[in-house]
Amino acid sequence: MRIECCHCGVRGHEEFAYLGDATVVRPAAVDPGSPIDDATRARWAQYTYVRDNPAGPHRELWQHVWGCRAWLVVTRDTRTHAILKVEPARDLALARTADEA
Amino acid sequence: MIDRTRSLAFMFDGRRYQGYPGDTLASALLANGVHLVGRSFKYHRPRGILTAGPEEPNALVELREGARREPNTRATVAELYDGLAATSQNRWPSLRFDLMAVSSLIAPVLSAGFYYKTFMWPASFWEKVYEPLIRRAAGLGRASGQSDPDAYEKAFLHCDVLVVGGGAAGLAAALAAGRAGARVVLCEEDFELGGRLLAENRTVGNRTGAGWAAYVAAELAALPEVRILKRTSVLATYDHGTYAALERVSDHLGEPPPYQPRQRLWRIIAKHCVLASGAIERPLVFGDNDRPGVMLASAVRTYLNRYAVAPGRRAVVFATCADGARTVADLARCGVSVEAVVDPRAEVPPPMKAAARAAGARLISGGAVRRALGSLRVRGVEVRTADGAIERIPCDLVCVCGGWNPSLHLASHLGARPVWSERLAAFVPASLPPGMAVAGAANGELGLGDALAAGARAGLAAAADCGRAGQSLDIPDVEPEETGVTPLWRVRASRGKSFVDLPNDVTDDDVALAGHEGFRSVEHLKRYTTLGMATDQGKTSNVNGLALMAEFTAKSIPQAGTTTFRPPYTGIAIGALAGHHRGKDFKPTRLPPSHRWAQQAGAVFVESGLWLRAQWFPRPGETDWLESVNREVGAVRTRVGICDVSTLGKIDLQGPDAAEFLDRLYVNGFKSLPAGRARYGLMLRDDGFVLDDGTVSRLGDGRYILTTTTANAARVLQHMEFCHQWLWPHLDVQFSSVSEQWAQFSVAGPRSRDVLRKVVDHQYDISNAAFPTMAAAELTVLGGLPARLFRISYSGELAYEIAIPAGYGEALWHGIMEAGSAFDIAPYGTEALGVMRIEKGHVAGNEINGQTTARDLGLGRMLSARKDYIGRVMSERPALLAPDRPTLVGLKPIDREACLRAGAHFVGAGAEPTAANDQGYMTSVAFSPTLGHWIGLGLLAAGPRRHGEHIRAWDPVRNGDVAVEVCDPIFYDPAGERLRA
Amino acid sequence: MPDPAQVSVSALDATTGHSDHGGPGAGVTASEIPGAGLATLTARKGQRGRLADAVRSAFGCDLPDRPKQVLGRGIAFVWSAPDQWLAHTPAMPAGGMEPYLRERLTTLASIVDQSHGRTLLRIGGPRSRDTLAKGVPIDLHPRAFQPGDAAVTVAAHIPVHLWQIDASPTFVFAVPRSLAQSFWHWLQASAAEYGLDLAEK
Amino acid sequence: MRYSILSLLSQAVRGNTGWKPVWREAELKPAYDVVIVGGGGHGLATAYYLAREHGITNVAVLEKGYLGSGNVGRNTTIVRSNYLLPGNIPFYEWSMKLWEGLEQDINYNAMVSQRGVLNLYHSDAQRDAYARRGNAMRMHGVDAELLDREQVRALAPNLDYDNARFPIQGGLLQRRGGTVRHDAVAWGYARAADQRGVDIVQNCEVTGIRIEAGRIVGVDTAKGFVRAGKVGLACAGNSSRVAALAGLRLPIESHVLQAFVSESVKPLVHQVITFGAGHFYISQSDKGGLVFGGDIDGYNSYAWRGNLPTVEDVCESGMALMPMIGRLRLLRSWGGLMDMSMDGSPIIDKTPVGGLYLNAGWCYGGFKATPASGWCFAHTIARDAPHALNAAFRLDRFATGHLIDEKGAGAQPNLH
Ligand SMILES: Cc1cc2nc3c(=O)[nH]c(=O)nc-3n(C[C@H](O)[C@H](O)[C@H](O)COP(=O)(O)OP(=O)(O)OC[C@H]3O[C@@H](n4cnc5c(N)ncnc54)[C@H](O)[C@@H]3O)c2cc1C
Ligand SMILES: NC(=O)c1ccc[n+]([C@@H]2O[C@H](COP(=O)([O-])OP(=O)(O)OC[C@H]3O[C@@H](n4cnc5c(N)ncnc54)[C@H](O)[C@@H]3O)[C@@H](O)[C@H]2O)c1
Ligand SMILES: Cc1cc2nc3c(=O)[nH]c(=O)nc-3n(C[C@H](O)[C@H](O)[C@H](O)COP(=O)(O)O)c2cc1C
Ligand SMILES: [Zn+2]
Repeated sequence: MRIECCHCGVRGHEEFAYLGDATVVRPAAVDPGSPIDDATRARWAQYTYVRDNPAGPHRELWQHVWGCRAWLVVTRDTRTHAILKVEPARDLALARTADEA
Repeated sequence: MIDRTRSLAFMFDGRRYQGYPGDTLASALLANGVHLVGRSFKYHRPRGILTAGPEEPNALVELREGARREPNTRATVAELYDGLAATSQNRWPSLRFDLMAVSSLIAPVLSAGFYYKTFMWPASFWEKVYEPLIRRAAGLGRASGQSDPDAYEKAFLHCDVLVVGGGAAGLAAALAAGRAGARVVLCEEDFELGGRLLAENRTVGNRTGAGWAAYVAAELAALPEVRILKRTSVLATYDHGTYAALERVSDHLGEPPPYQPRQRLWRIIAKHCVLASGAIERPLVFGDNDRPGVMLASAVRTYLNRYAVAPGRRAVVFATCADGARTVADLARCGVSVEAVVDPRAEVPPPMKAAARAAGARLISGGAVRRALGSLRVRGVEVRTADGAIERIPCDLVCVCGGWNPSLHLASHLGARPVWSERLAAFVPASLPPGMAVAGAANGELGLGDALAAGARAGLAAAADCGRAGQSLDIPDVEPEETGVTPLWRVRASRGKSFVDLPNDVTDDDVALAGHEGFRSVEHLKRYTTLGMATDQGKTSNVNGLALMAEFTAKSIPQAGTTTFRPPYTGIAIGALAGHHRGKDFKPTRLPPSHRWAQQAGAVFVESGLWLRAQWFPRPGETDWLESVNREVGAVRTRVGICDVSTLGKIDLQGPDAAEFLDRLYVNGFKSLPAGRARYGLMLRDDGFVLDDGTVSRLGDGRYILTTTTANAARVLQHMEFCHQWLWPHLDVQFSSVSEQWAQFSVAGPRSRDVLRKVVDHQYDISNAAFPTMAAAELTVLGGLPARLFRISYSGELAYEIAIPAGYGEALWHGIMEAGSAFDIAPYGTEALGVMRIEKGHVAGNEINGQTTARDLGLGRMLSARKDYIGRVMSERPALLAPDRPTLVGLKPIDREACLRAGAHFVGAGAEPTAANDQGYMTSVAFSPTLGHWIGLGLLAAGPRRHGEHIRAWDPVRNGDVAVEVCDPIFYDPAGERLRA
Repeated sequence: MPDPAQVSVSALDATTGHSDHGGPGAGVTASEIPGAGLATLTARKGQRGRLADAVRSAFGCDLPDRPKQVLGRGIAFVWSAPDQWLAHTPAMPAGGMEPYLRERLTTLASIVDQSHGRTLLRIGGPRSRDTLAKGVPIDLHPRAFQPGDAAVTVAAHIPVHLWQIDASPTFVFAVPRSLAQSFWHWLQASAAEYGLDLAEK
Repeated sequence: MRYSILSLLSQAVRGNTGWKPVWREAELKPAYDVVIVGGGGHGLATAYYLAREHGITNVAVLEKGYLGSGNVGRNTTIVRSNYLLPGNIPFYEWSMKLWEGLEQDINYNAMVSQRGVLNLYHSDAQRDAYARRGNAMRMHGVDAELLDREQVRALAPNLDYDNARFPIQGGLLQRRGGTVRHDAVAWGYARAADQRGVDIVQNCEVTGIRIEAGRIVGVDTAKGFVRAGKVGLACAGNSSRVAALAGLRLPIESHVLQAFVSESVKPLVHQVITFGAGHFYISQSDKGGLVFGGDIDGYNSYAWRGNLPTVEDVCESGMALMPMIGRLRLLRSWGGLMDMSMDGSPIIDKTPVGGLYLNAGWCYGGFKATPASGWCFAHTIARDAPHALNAAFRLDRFATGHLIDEKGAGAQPNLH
C-alpha cells in the first residue's frame, strides 16, 4: 500500500506503524480515590479489546514512524485497501479534547 | 536475429554442442536435433519442447553446476552463453532410458488423488516408508544445497507510465507516452524488444516487424525520460500503483561480472501502467499429445523466423484458428515439408485453404489428430478424417494451435476476475486495477494493427493523465489478418493419454474423475488433480482444463470460471527478494561509542537487538567466560569497573506540562521530583501489564531525561508519541530521542567516586554530601567537555552513570580508564552487568516479558493511589489481583555446588512434576562470585509468603532437577548501604 | 579545555581515499561533514507563529512548514516533523547549540542538541541517484525532488533524514550515529558498480 | 466406499469409473438440530464429532464458497503442540493425539507427517524462554527436546552456521510435530461427516441470524431460511462479520497472512524449521515445493492478498537462515484472513445468545487445532457447556483478566 502522510506526502506503508481501530472511545479517567467497579472494568475491557472489525471503510490509527512520526487517522476500505481519507490524529484529538484543555 | 559469425559451445547431459549468440538453450538444442529434453513429474514420460517462451511446461533443466545450479530452468528462456552447462531432470539412470517410467504401466492406479486413498496402514509406515518414497519420486530438479554465491540487489523506480511488454502494443505505448515527455519505464521479459514481431514473418509499414521494433527501440533509447529494461519481467501488481519486476542482470553470462548483481528486484511505483503482455497460445488435447515434437504453432514460427531453426523436416499442422495458415506458409517458405493440415472445422476458411494449396500440403478438413505416434520423438500422427476413417501420417513435427489466451495475470493480481469472450474463446481482462490499461493481445486485440493502435492510444492517455499531452502516433499500416478461432477443447475418442497439464501429468481422464468425485469447482479441480500447480502455473493448461470440467459438468465455461491469479507471474529467485539483506547485512548493526576500544581490548561481543555489545573482556590466561565474568564482578564489588550503557533509550522531555505528562505515563508520581534528582519509574500498557521501567532525571534547567531499557527504547517513544498526539494533545510538552546523542557509561564500585573526581572538572563537588544517591547534574569533564552525571546504581555499589556527547565518548572512556588505572579499574560487559543486577534483585527483560504485572514483580507499592495513570483500571482485573499469582522471589540451590538454569519450572518439594503442580518458573540465573554459588530470580505462586521454603527447580530439557530455597530477591546488601556510601 | 573538534571522533571507520569500483571514473562521491552543529527545535504549544517570527528576526529566514531546508544567516533549518526542525550550523557555535539557539529563541521552542547524534554525509556525483535508489524509497528525480527539498525516511532499514543542496546533484544525509557504519557499508556496496570516490574529510 | 489399495486396484481395472463423490451435494433441508456456519477444517471437524461422539447427525455445514476455500485450504500445514501456557498445552496436545489416529479414524490419507518441528534460538534469553516452554510441555507429558548448536547442525546441516548476523545457538525440537496435507483434512472430514449423514452445502452463505427471545431460531442463507436448534459459528477470518449478524462484537481483528511456495525440488528440507531472529518458517511439501511464510501483513484486511514489503521481509529472513535457497524460485504467493484475537489465543465458548456458539480467534495457528477444535466445539454445542480442554478459551476472559498471551504482546493483534 501507499499512504499519503499529511506532512511528508505519499510513502510506502512499511514506513508506517499500525495500531488499529480509531473509533473506539477511551473511557473517562477514573478518579484515583474511588474504587474500580465492574461497570468501569467492563467499559475499559470493551475499549481495550473489543472491535467492530468491519469489511469496508475503517477508521484506523497509523503512525508515520519511519518518517515524521506523526500519528494519523486513515480511513481505508478493508476489502480493497483503497484509502479514502488521511487526517492528522493530533488535530482530531485537539478538537475532541478542546474542553479538557 | 542470430549472429552466425560467432559460435558458442555448450553442454547438455554431458554432451558438447554448438549454438550462436541470440539463441536460447531451446533453440540451440533444436538446431542440434535434440528434441528429448526432460521427463515428466508423475509418469516420467519423455518430454520435449512445446513453446518458445516463459510459458514452457516441459523443457525444464538444471542450469549451471555446483553452488550455482538452478533446477527447473526453462530451456526456452535460458539465453545461450559460451560454456553453458545444463542437465536433464527427474530421470534415472538416464534421460533416454528412465526406469521410473514403469510408473506409466500402473498409471490407472495413480489416478488423480490416489494417495489420499491408500498408504494408511500401518500408520507408522507413513514417515518411514511411503513418504520418503513419494518425496524422492516427486520433486523435479535438485537444489545445490549450497549457499548461493551470487549477489542480489533491490532498487526503487518511480515513473509516470509503466509499460509491461515490448511487443507491438508495448512499443507503441512507450513511444506515444515517451514522445509526450512522460517518465516511462518499459519492461520486456525477453532479451530483445519486439515480442511476436520477432517471431512472425510480417511487415510494419515499409519495415519488417523486427526492423520496426529496432527502429522504435532506437528512438525510445534516445528519449531522456524513457528507461528500457530488457530481461525484466514484471511479476506482480500490488496496491496503489506498486509493481514488482525482476531484472536478470547477469543470467545470460557464465557468472555475474565484478560489482554486478546476478539479478535486481525493482519496486516500481507508477502513476499509470499499460499492460501489453501479449497472449499465450493454447495447445490441443489429444492422445499422447506430450510427445517430443508436438509444438505450439506460434513456437514453431518463432523458431523458424527468429532463430532460423527448423524444429522438424516433415510437419503436420493441427489448427483450429487463423494461425494455422501463417504456420503452413512459414514452414513451406523455410523448406519444411508440410505433410498435412488437419483442421477440425468442416468449413475451412479460405486463407487456410490457400496456404495449404501453396505448400502442396494435403488439407484434412473436419478431421482431428487422435494420437501422436512415437515415444522419444513423434514419428507420425493418427488422424480421424471427417468420414471417421483413421489414417496414419508420418511426420517428425506436429504444430498445434488451439487459440490464444491473453496474458492477463497482472490485471487480476488484485482480485479482479476476467470475463469470457466468445469471439476469442478466451478470458479477457474486465475490471482493472486503478491506473492500469490493457492493450494488444493481452486485451484480446490480436491483430497487429489493432495492437499497435491500442498501444498508442493507451500510452497517450496515460501520459496525458500525468500532465504530459502529446500527439497521437500515426500507425504504420500492416496487412490485415484474420484472427478467428473455433475452439476444440479435446479430441474425443483419442487413443493413449490426452494430457491437459503436462508438467503435472494431468489427463482429461483425471479431470473427468475429479468431476465424478465431486471436485467440480475449478478450485477443487486444481487442488485435487494439481492441474495448473506446476512451475508454469498452467499458462498453457488452465483454460483447457476448466473448459473440460465445464463440459463434464454440463456448465458453461464462464460459469466454471478461472482459478485465482496470484503473484508472481513467473518464478522469481528467493535471493532476489532478499537483495542486499543477507548474511551479516540481514539487519543493520548498531555500534555503541566504546565499540572500537572494546574491539582492540579483545572483547567478546553479543547481539542485543540491533546492537552489538561487549559481553565480557577476557584477559590473557583466562580459560572460560565464567572466569572473566567473575573477575569483572569482583572488580566492581571491590574496586571499580566501567561499562558502556549507551544502548539504553534516552528521551529528552521539556515543556510546562512535563511533570503532568510523566504522572500520567508512569504508575508512580513525578510532580514532586526536584531539580537535580533522579527517580526510578514504571510504565504499564493500557491492558495493565508492565511495559517498561527506567529512570527519570530532572536537570537544573527543568528538563527531564528519561531512560528506557535497550529492548523497549523504540516502543516507549512510540507510546509517548501516541499519548501526546492522540490522548493528551493539549499538554504542552515536547520530547525527542537523544539515545544517539549521548554516550553513557556506568562507573561502578567503591572507588568509582575516586575515579570520577579525576575526570569531573574540579569546580564540581561530587562528594557524598553534595551529590548523594539519585542525584543528577549537568557538569563538565576532562577540562571543559559538557557531560551529565547521575548517581544511579544498577550494580548495588556506589555507582554513577556519566553521559557525554557521543563523539567525545571514546575520549571520556580513555579518561576514565586512565584515571582508574590507579585502582585497577576493569571494563565489564553485559554478563557481569546481569550478574550484579540479579544479585540485587532488579527485574529486567526476562521478568518484564509482557506477561507480568507490577504486583507480580513485587513493585505493587509503586502503584500510586493519588493519581490516574495508563493501565490502572485494567491492572485491577480480578485475575490479576489473585493472591496466588506467580510473584517475584529469589532462589538459592540447597546444595551450594548446584547450578541453576533459567526456564526451570517450580514444583513443591515432594510433589510430582505435573501440570497440576506447576507453580511458576525461574526467570533469571547467575553464578554469584560474591556469594560463591548460583542464584536465581523466579516467579513463584504466592512467592513472597514462601521465603525459606524448599522447592524443586525442574528442568528436564536439560536434565536438571535442583532443590532450591525460596528467598528474598535481593541477595546482596538488602539495606542498600553500599550504594549510599 | 581541549579542542572539542580534536577530541570528537567520527562514527565511521574509513571515509577517505578511493574505494575500488567497477566503472572507470567516479560515478559517486561521498564524504562525511564533520564538526557541524545540529539541534532539534520543537515549537512549544501554540507558539509556532511567534517562533517563526523569532527565527526570522534572528536568522532572516522562514521556518518551512513542509519538508524543506531553508538557509538563514549562518544556519539552516530542515523540517523534520510537524512543528519540528533540525537546526544545522556548519560549525559548532561556541558554547554549543542549545545556548546559541535558546538565547535567540527563548522559550518559544524546546531545543535539544543532536550534534553528536547524527553523522552527516554529503553524497553526490552523476550516478548518485542510481545508487541511492537501491535503498532510498522516495523519488529523487529532478521533477520530484529539487535543491531545498528534504525528507525523513528509511533507507536499507536505516532511518535517514536527507535534503538536497544543489542540482549537480548533491544530497546531505543525516544518519543516526550508531548506524552510520552500516549505512556506509550499504552505500559502498550500492555505489561499487559506478565507482565511489571518498573525498577528503 | 472404503478407501484402500484394493479399492484402488479394482477401480483401476474399471477405468476408475466406479468412484463415488467424496461427499454428496446435499439439498438444504428446512430444519436441522445443529447448523454449523463455515465449511473449513473446524466446521467440518465439528460436524464429524457431533455425529461420531454425540450421535447428533441431523446437522448441516453451510459454506459460503467452495468447501475448504478458507484458511484450511491455504495454510502452511504445520501441526505441533509446543505451547507455553497451561490454557493451551492440553488442548493442542489432544489435537496432536487426534492427528495421530486421524487417517485410520476417517479412512482418508491426510498425510500426517511427524517429521519434527524445530524452533531455533539465537540468544541466551531465547534459549531460556524455550527451556521454559519445553519444560512446560514436559510437565503436560508432551515431547520436547532442547538442542544445542551442534545437535541442530546434525539435523539441518545446510543452514547458515558461519556468517549469520544472529548466529544459531540451538533449538527446541518437538519430534511429534510436523505437517498434514491441508486440503485433505477438509476433504477427509467432509467425507467422514457426510457418511454419517451430515449435509454439506457449498455456495450457501449465511446472511442473517434469527434470534427470538434471546434464543437462536435459525439462519438466513443464500439458499433461504434454515431453522436450527443450535448454531455454531466457525468462520475464522470472517468471524466478526458473522457474529455481527447476531449483534455480537468480538475481541478480534481480521488480518492477512501470506504464504509462499517454491518450485518443487528433490528432498531438501526435512523438518519444519522456524527462524528465531526474524519472521520465517519453512517445510517441504511431499510434492517438493518449499512451503514457507512469515509475519502477518499487519493491518486489518478482508482482501485475501498480501503486500510486497512482507514478501521481502520473509525472503530476507529466509536468506539469512538458509542462503542455499537463493536460487530456488518463489512460484506462488497467496494470503488468507486471520481471525486475530486480542491475546493471540482462541475462543471456543457459548455466547450471550441461547443456542449460539462461537469458535474463533485462531490467528495463524488454527490448522493444528482442527481436530481438537472440532472435538471440543462439538462437545460444547452438544452439552451446552465447554469441555475441560477448552475451558480456558472463554469469551469473557478479557474482562476478567484470564488472558492466554503466549507472546506477552498485549492487546495488539498484529504483534501476536
Ligand atoms: C497463510 C496461512 C498459513 C497458516 N499456517 C498455519 C500453520 O502452519 N499451522 C496452523 O496451525 N495454522 C495455520 N494457519 C491458520 C489456520 O489455517 C486457520 O487458523 C484455520 O484453518 C482456521 O480454521 P478453519 O479451517 O475452520 O478456517 P477456514 O478454512 O477459513 O473456515 C472458515 C470458513 O467459513 C466460511 N464462511 C465465512 N463466513 C461465512 C458465512 N457467512 N456463511 C458461510 N460460510 C462462511 C469461509 O468461507 C471458510 O470456508 C495459517 C493460515 C494462513 C492463512
Ligand atoms: N493473429 C493472431 O491470431 C495473433 C494472436 C496473438 C498475437 N498476435 C500478434 O501478437 C502481437 C500483439 O502484440 P502485443 O504487443 O500485444 O503482444 P506481443 O506478444 O507481441 O508482446 C508481448 C510482450 O510482452 C512481454 N511480456 C509478457 N509478460 C510480461 C511481463 N510480465 N513482464 C515483462 N514483459 C512481459 C513478452 O515477452 C512479449 O515480448 C501482434 O504482433 C499480433 O499480430 C497475433
Ligand atoms: C501447503 C501448500 C502447498 C502448495 N503448493 C502449491 C504448488 O505446489 N503449486 C501451486 O501452484 N500452488 C501451491 N499452493 C498454493 C495454492 O495454489 C493456492 O494459491 C492457495 O491454496 C491459496 O488459494 P488461492 O490462491 O486460490 O486463493 C500451495 C498451498 C499450500 C497451502
Ligand atoms: Zn510523515
